[in-house]
Amino acid sequence: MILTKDLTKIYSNGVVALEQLSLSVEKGEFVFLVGPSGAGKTTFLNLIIRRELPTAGLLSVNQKNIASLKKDEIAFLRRSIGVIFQDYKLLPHKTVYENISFALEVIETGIKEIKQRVYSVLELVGLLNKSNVFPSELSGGEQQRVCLARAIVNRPLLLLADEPTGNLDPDTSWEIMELLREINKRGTTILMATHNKEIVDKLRKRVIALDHGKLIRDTLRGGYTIEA
Amino acid sequence: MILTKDLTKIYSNGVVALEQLSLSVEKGEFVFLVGPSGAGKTTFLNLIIRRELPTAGLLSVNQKNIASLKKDEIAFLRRSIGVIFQDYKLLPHKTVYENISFALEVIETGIKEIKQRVYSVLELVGLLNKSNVFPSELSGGEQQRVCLARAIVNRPLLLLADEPTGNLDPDTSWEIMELLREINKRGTTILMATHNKEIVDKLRKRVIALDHGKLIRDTLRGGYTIEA
Amino acid sequence: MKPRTFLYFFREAFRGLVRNSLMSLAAIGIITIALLLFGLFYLFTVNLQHLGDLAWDKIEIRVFLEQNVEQVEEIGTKLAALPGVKSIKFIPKQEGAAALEKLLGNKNLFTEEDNPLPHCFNLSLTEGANIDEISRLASKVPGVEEVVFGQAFVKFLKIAIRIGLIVGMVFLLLTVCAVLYIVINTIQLTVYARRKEIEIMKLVGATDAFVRWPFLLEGMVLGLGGAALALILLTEGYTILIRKLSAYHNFIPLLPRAQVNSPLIIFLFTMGICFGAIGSLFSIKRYLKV
Amino acid sequence: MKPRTFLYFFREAFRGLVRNSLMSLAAIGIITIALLLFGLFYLFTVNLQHLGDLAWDKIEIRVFLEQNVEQVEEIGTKLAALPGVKSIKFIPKQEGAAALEKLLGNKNLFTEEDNPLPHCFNLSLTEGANIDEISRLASKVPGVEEVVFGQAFVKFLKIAIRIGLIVGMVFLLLTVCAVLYIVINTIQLTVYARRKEIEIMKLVGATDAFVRWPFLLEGMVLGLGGAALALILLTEGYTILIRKLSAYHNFIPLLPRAQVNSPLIIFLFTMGICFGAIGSLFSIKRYLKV
Ligand SMILES: Nc1ncnc2c1ncn2[C@@H]1O[C@H](COP(=O)(O)OP(=O)(O)OP(=O)(O)O)[C@@H](O)[C@H]1O
Ligand SMILES: Nc1ncnc2c1ncn2[C@@H]1O[C@H](COP(=O)(O)OP(=O)(O)OP(=O)(O)O)[C@@H](O)[C@H]1O
Ligand SMILES: [Mg+2]
Ligand SMILES: [Mg+2]
Repeated sequence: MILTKDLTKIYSNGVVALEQLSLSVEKGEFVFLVGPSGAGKTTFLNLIIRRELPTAGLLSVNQKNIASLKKDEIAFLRRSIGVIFQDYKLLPHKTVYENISFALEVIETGIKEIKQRVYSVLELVGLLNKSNVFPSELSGGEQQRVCLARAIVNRPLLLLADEPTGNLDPDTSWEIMELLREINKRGTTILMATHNKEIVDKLRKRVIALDHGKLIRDTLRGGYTIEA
Repeated sequence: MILTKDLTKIYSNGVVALEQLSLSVEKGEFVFLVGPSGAGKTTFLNLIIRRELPTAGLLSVNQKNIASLKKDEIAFLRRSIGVIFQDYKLLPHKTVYENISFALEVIETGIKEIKQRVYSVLELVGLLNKSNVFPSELSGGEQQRVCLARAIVNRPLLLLADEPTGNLDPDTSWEIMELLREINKRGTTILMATHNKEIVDKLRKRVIALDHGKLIRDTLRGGYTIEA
Repeated sequence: MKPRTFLYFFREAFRGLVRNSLMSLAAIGIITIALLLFGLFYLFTVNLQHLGDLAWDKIEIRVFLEQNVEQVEEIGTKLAALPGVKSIKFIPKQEGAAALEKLLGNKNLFTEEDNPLPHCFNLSLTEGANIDEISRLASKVPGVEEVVFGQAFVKFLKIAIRIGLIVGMVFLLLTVCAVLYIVINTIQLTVYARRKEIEIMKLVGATDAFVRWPFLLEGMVLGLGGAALALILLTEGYTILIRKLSAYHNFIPLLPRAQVNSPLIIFLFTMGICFGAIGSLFSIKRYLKV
Repeated sequence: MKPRTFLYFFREAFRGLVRNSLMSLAAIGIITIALLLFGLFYLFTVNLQHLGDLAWDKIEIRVFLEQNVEQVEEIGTKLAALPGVKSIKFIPKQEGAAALEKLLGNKNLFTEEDNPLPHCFNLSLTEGANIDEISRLASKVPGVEEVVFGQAFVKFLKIAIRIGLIVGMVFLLLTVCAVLYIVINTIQLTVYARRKEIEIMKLVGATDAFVRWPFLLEGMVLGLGGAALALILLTEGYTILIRKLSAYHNFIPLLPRAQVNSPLIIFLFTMGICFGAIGSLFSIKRYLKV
């Protein structure tokens, strides 16, 4: 699914966010991406959806070299990837419903199906009663769940979740994690950047740890820290 | 410091975010505000800085009735309160340094003192090397720490922290908590909304729990949940 | 793209306008003013041209015949046949003498026999006729002594109208450029305010075209709105002007509203919509690179 | 507020402009165009007025005397004393006869004795003199038979210039309103794009004045920038126009650049800066309610 070779990202201001990262994630895996603040987790996810271009090295997603995609191929790639952005990235002038349906409008799904699918994901994340509200009228955790709903509504092959439980209480967090595991079981590859030690330690999935842009650990049934 | 009596907030779209909340927080206290997503924590903090007006009931901060403040009094009130916003609220067109110094410019601090103070808080939050960078070039956790730095730079009487560790790894989170405790020891009242069970349970401070806008628990040396 | 996607684009464009209504109104306001200026110049120019055409009607050439010439009728036929001559009028020397006597306030200056004045033809001209050429040809007709026209006046009139038209045209062209520039920049500002939205749309997997269409339609609607408002203001204002002027100076013959309506409609709407579209495409481009 | 806080405001305003440079440029562009239009009308109007003043110089009144009147000199003195008369010129009847004979192409029409024509005075007028009044007074001077002036021509000229001036003035006023409207709306769009910033500033404890000042200065700088650009384009364009026209039609006497420069500078900068300030204050108001 994801294959990198000596992947390096240096931002235009000189910050080295990723350095010689080489790893591969297979289809259907559930991977935690951990590391201190500023380690390069978000950067890695941004490279996968080609929000940023690699400075050096290779990154291929779904057999395709990210760096050589054409304009519309980028759009098609992104449609097959669901992303929970760390800063949500909800459209401020669209309601919750519209924010989610937008991801389906883009792929020209029929109206009926859109309606049915949006309401079903809204139910999954527990926000059915907020469907006609604008993002600015939501609490932080609610926004985060809208973002999750949008990411999974078109059943992506790959789900990138950047700190998806950062603004959620433990109970809701666990519900969301159950949801992600369910989605993963149905075949979706999941790459989740997180600081939630408890979740990582309990679920015992593959853990990739970054620090200062470098891969420092890649354990199959790991914990948040080495000792765990 | 903070005194509420039957405080109720109903948003214009009909959502009851706070219902008949009565509590008081004394000067120098360290209070955790917990509760599930959408419980009304951020709403409570927004009322304290008078970003929102109460629908009913009384809220006084520092002996002053929030609802009857005049324009400039609002500004002065806000200067005595440091806030770590859940969504950071950094000025996108200002660098990290300027974002923090702005809080001092507002109270017309001298240039030299501004410089000295800004660099010292930047050091505290570990972002000295990012001072000339724009918020969009920061990682989520870095933005959160900038927001913390801005909140404490003018040594407020009251610090409101809305999920200040949501995007931080456990180690950094603990460092930040140490910082907050330090600030609290020097006399600053701290009200911190959080979902971080581990921190709440370990620190054993006063815990105020909200659910659906109602006060459901107020224990002096509590944990995240009742059982804890 | 499926046909219903276009329906979606229209809905999106409409929602975008409504939800940014403050911005939309400001943009429409600016575009209205720009198109209003264009329309004013247009009206000014076409009316000046109209006025010039009418003024031509009032110009006459006087052709004096030689003393005692006989073939008066023949000369008349020849003069009437000159290109650019609309009609001729014969003024016998008796009439000329009477006019001169009246002018000098001296009733009995000439007698029937002692009349040194010549016969005269007054030629009235067709629109835009070449006066100099006509007078040259007329003076070559046998039996013609001299050709006279209010040269200074005609020259003044010609030049005044020509300058007016040039000024009008120059301003008209300038306003077209100004309108283009203003519309593009205005739409650029509205797009700038929503650049984050464009980024998010692209991140969710929208193709450029998909993002572009609603903005394009929005730009066109903003232009259309501006054009419609400008049109209403212009035609209503023009109607009032015609009414007012016809009460005071009914010798200023403004073109009737019906005659300026359709070109105004065509110009304003074309400019508003096209420039709006261009502005959108142009402004959105840089934000699509996500 | 401390004095150095104002320094801070200036720095902030400058940074705001630079960091939103795309938006700033678009806004300055729009304002430039708006002020440019104003300037064009201004130049048009003052030059038309100038032209009208000059045309006055060319108008003459002819005063014909009674036959065989004797006190010619006395009449001349009286005519010269009329209000609005700049100078007089005596044309004896011999000269008049010669002119008439020439016009009619009949050399020997009158003799020294048999000359039925009257003596005549040509009056030239001061600027803006009341022709009708002068001719009425002149006709009352004893010994004056008739007063003649190119009534049709004078009327035409008067009306043409008056209409031109009215049109110019109306357009000028319209452009002032248009400029005001455009500047306000443009600045509104730039403020709209940064409404979040205003909110954040207020949440951090800034007073309204503290937030307002940098935006106010920014608005003024945008207006100033637009004014400066418009001024450069106008004066340079005007200089080129003067040069071009003086080569071809040197009878169109445009006002020299030095004479239009200072009013243009005053008008453009006043409008740009004031309207920019008004626009800022007006636009920022609604976002201060945080
Ligand atoms: N657009 C950018 N331009 C320049 N530097 C950037 C940019 N985005 C991120 N950085 C820098 O790159 C480094 C890695 O950032 P990244 O966002 O990948 O960290 P992260 O692992 O997601 O951290 P966090 O857990 O705090 O979200 C940081 O030092 C950050 O300051
Ligand atoms: N501006 C607003 N307009 C309308 N409703 C709002 C607004 N802000 C918040 N709400 C609603 O009020 C309720 C309380 O929101 P609040 O932000 O206080 O929750 P919270 O406790 O901070 O939650 P979280 O932990 O997810 O941040 C929620 O149901 C939310 O949808
Ligand atoms: Mg991150
Ligand atoms: Mg909250």
